[in-house]
Amino acid sequence: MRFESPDTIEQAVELLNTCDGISRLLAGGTDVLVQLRLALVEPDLIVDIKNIAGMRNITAEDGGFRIGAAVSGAEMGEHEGLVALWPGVVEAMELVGSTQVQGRATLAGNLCNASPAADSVPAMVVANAVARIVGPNGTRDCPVIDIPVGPSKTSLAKGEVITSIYLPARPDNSGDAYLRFIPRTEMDIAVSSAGVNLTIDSAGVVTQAQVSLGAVAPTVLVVDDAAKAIIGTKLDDDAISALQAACSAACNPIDDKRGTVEFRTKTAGVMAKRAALIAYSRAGGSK
Amino acid sequence: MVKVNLWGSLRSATGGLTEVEVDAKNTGEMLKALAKKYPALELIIEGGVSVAIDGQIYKEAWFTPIKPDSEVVLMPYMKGG
Amino acid sequence: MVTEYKEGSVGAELGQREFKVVGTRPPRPDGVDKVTGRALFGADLTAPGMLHATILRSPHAHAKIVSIDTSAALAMDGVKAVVTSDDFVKQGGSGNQDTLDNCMARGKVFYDGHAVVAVAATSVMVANAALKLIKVEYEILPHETDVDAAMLDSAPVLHAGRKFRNIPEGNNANVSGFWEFGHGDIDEGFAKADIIVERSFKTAATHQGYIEPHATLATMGPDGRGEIWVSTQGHYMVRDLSAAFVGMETSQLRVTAAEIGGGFGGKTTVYLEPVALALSKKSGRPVKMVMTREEVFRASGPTTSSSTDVKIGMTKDGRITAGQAKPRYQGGAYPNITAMLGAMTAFASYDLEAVQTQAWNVLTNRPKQAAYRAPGAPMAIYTVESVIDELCQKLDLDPIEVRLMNAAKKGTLSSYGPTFDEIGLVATLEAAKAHPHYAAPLGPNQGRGVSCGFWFNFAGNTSVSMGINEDGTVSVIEGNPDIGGSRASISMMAAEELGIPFDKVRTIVGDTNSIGFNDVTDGSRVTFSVGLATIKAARAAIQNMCGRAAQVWGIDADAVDWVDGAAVPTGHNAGEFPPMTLAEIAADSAKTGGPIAGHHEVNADGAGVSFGVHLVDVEVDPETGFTEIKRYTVFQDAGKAIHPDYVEGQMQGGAVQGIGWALNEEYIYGEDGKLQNAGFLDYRIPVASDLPMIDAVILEIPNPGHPYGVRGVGETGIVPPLAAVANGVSHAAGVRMSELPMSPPRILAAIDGAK
Amino acid sequence: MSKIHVSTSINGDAVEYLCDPSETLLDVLRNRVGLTGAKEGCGSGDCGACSVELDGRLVCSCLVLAAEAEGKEVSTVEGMADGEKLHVLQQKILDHAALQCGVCTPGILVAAKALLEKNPDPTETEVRYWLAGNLCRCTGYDKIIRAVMDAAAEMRGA
Repeated sequence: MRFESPDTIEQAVELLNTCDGISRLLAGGTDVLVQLRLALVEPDLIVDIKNIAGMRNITAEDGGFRIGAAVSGAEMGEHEGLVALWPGVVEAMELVGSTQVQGRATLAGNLCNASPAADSVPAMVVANAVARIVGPNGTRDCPVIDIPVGPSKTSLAKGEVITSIYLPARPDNSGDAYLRFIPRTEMDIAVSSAGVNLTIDSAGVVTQAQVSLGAVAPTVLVVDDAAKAIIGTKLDDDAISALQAACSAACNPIDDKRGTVEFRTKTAGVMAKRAALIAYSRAGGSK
Repeated sequence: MVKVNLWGSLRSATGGLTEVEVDAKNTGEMLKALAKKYPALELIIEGGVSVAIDGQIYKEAWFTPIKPDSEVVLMPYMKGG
Repeated sequence: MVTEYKEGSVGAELGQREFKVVGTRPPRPDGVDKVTGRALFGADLTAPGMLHATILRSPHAHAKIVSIDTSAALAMDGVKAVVTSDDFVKQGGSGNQDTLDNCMARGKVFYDGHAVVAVAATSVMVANAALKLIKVEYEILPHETDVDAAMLDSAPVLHAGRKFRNIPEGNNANVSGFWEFGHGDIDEGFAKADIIVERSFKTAATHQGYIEPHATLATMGPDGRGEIWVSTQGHYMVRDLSAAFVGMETSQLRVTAAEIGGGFGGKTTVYLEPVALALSKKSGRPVKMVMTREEVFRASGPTTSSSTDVKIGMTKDGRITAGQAKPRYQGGAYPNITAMLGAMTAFASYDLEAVQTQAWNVLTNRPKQAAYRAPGAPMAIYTVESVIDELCQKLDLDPIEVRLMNAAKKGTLSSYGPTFDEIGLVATLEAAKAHPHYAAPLGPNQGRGVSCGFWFNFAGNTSVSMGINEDGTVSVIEGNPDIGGSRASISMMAAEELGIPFDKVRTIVGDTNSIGFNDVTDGSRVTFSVGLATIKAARAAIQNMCGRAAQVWGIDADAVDWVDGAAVPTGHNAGEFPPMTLAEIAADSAKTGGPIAGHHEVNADGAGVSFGVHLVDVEVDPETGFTEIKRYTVFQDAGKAIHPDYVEGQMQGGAVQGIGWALNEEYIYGEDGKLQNAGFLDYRIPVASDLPMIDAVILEIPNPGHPYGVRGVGETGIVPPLAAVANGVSHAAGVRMSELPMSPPRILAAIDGAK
Repeated sequence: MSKIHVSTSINGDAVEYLCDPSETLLDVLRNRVGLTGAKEGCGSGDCGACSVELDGRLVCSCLVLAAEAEGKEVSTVEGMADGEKLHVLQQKILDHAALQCGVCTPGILVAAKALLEKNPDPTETEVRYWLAGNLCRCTGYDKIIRAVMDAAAEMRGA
């Protein structure tokens, strides 16, 4: 195994693109090192991107924030502007692993690991987050939702590297939230999860909303029916029930050691309901 | 003679009895006498047993005296964690 | 002369004796090493020229080993030795042979993770690469991991042709043990009942979950002499088994216990040690072996999983008329006695006219179970305490009052045979009843659970030696690895008996060549047995010191007493001499006859049983089945608490392990017989944020069998939480839970099922 | 397989080592540098026994490649005491008997130190969540939480 720590993104892309064997990108390393340890993967090349300029920065851009691919969850949580703008995305990222893991784990890494249960992804999806990708053919932007295509599989081509995630500006009176169900209070992988992003008008009526679910399908689900159920409402009980039902109806989970189909289906709706109420409150709505 | 209480599943070795009598003044004599009287108990005793005398459990203590009116219970060998 | 305390009359002594050191809370002697990172645990040890060894493990749950070809691995650069079961000596007793076969599979693999070949090489990386070159041909056999299924006639047989003793007709060949206990006429008892509840329960296998994986370092030279350094609960056990397995005499193997990073029963046997020794023998170099966490879960002892039918009859006013339990435990591929202990303990808390328990141990394709803190008792008592709770609920009776009404006390014929002496259950229940926790109001979706618990506590073979140093300090050697602060409690008892300050005593755990034999640190035996031997060793030293003083004073040894750390004349008639302190006597020891020491060796008895009562408030989220522990209080009879901090620590730690067992911990096997959650990510032990403070209330009901009244305290704490939490959850969720763990999917399914 | 040369700082001392690309910082601390205070309980970031600070950030050293430590500052439990004087947290762990076997203790200490540097006045809940990645199987956490709260109070007062 070769370890490289290039100074430029071009060098990183070149290394990955010319590697004949298995290569892995190293940002926070909290997934890659576990895979190495369990011999789930035996890469020929590891490329550490943390020494590349800009990878560890959070920068304001067009009213939103661009988050470098090597920014840790802890650094996101310490960034007041980011926390104020996208609290749901930050809280989702901060749910990944322990305090120790937070010191290393990254948004881009959580995305590229392509776990159906990744905590940050449902939150990024409802935030319309966009990944910036540099590859052998130049730079492109891609909505976060299009990156994972199945468990442990992404749409990234050989040699492509996510360099940052962009969280856009948002209208006033908006709020987002992410909730997951785990059997303990910490240290577990989500059994089901939900992200909600919404905007309300001065009367407290939801004018736009997005709802996503994690861990209930091979990739994150965007549940338009759930969003429709609350748009035009003040999140009254009927609207909430409709959202919950729409979420449960959209689920397509598996039975495994972490939960049953029935359990995931039911709790995904519960998480969405509770996340919607938090998002609504963050948007300034009162019930 | 001392009365010895056996645990229930030893009935098969004593012709259905869970209380038997042997002549013994201490635990060592008691175990030997039991094995002699009920040969099917010999392997079980060799495999390891505990003996409770008047409520006190002994693992291996041949010279612990037994009074004629003592409560004597043969127990399996036990182990903790 | 030395006052001779008679065992059996100690209760009286306890009442009179004012302790100076015992009952205080001094800092533990190994504390600074452990907070600075200096303490050396099993994996921290190295030796010059050391090799590293790793193990090839079975990928199958059950298979015949057709052939093993290690030639390519042996030919690899850096590989120094390879061993298989052929490299070990066949054992006489079946128990030892099972342990050996579990260390290295012989002919068949019985579970996913069973060791097949070990390789020693210049690095872990090289050893692991070599494992990939080993060709093992397997003939895959059908497997079974469930206890009830393994008892069916259709189940695959693990040990065909092997005969097990005392198995009644009608059981299949996987039943390796059957036991029955009880007294009274069970049918008559049930006939007297106003209400009878019958219920079946299941509990999952749980792992001891010590944070330190198994680790050992072994060396053996061409002279046939060996050394092992190891993280273990019993280095004498490691010595005896390892020497037997590689075919050497016990005296030629010296074993030193490293600091141990948790055991809870799981380190009371060998896994790596004989293998490392055999590899060292073959390679001529020291060999280190450290399990990965995955190996710990796949191949070291979890406890048993269980399936139990319980039937209890009660009168309207709460008197139990009869109790019956039929526990069936699987403990993996080899016989064990855990089901028996379950049957013995199930009804131990109660004074019953009619009680019957029958236990089956069943072989399955899972790792060989190892003892886990009060082995067998938590799951058995869980079933009984759940049914008693349900009876109280149905009869609208207070669960503590009912337990008090039926509680075992001095003179009760126990459910497992003997009659109880002084025991503390009633006092413990009264303390729980009177505690503010029991009267505190509950919120919505909350429930309160109560459970009693019992454990025997054991004693056993123990040796202690102490030297009185010329500067007036004392060096104590004991032979039981210190798993939770025992060097502190042993030093305290030595200081107490000698009448000197705690900090004048240093206790170490000696290697197997430094003192006589010691049983394993298990069965909550150490503070009791080693304490007993320490007190007696101190008395031997005191007798010697009184003799020295008598000689100096020119009076009879009989005329010298030992008071507050000094020899004094017994009275005016003996002569007028100022007290001669331990330090003064020690300083002149060379002139008065030579070194002063004391030692004591005993197969101790009289450990004294222990009872606990736990109270828990839980809140269940009716939409997710998530259980939060809101409040937890432990009441336990500790006998005399030598170091109350560490007694509380045992009670708190046991409670939290039991909470984990109740709520989330479980071995999960797939249809393929492979363990699916061999890591701390999905084997979910409680984390700090899962818990409230655990209040610990120590009751001191002296054990008549110990000079200071000590009872074992280590194990009882894990017994009540299973039922306490289950009863709390059942009340909070409004539905009776009968399967552990009560993971959120199970609770939610039960809530939805009850609608 | 060629080794990587790394220059780093460990507990304030300049340290150089050669490591294999696949070795973790934990492997190197324990096997090459001789600092065995950090323990391997799982190798997967689930137990926290290997906690160290890397450039002031709490991490699991089993989830850091040794090569990544180039030019960084590593702090381990061995660097907590000042000569003979124990860190307040170390003393409080002893005073509260907040350890039984002690194998998780180094990780707990490093993690708690990182907490109190960031938040000198944590609530019990904050301490519990911060330490959720440090498994302890012996104590039930009760005495550990009390020790950390007490240390925080003393450090605030000092």
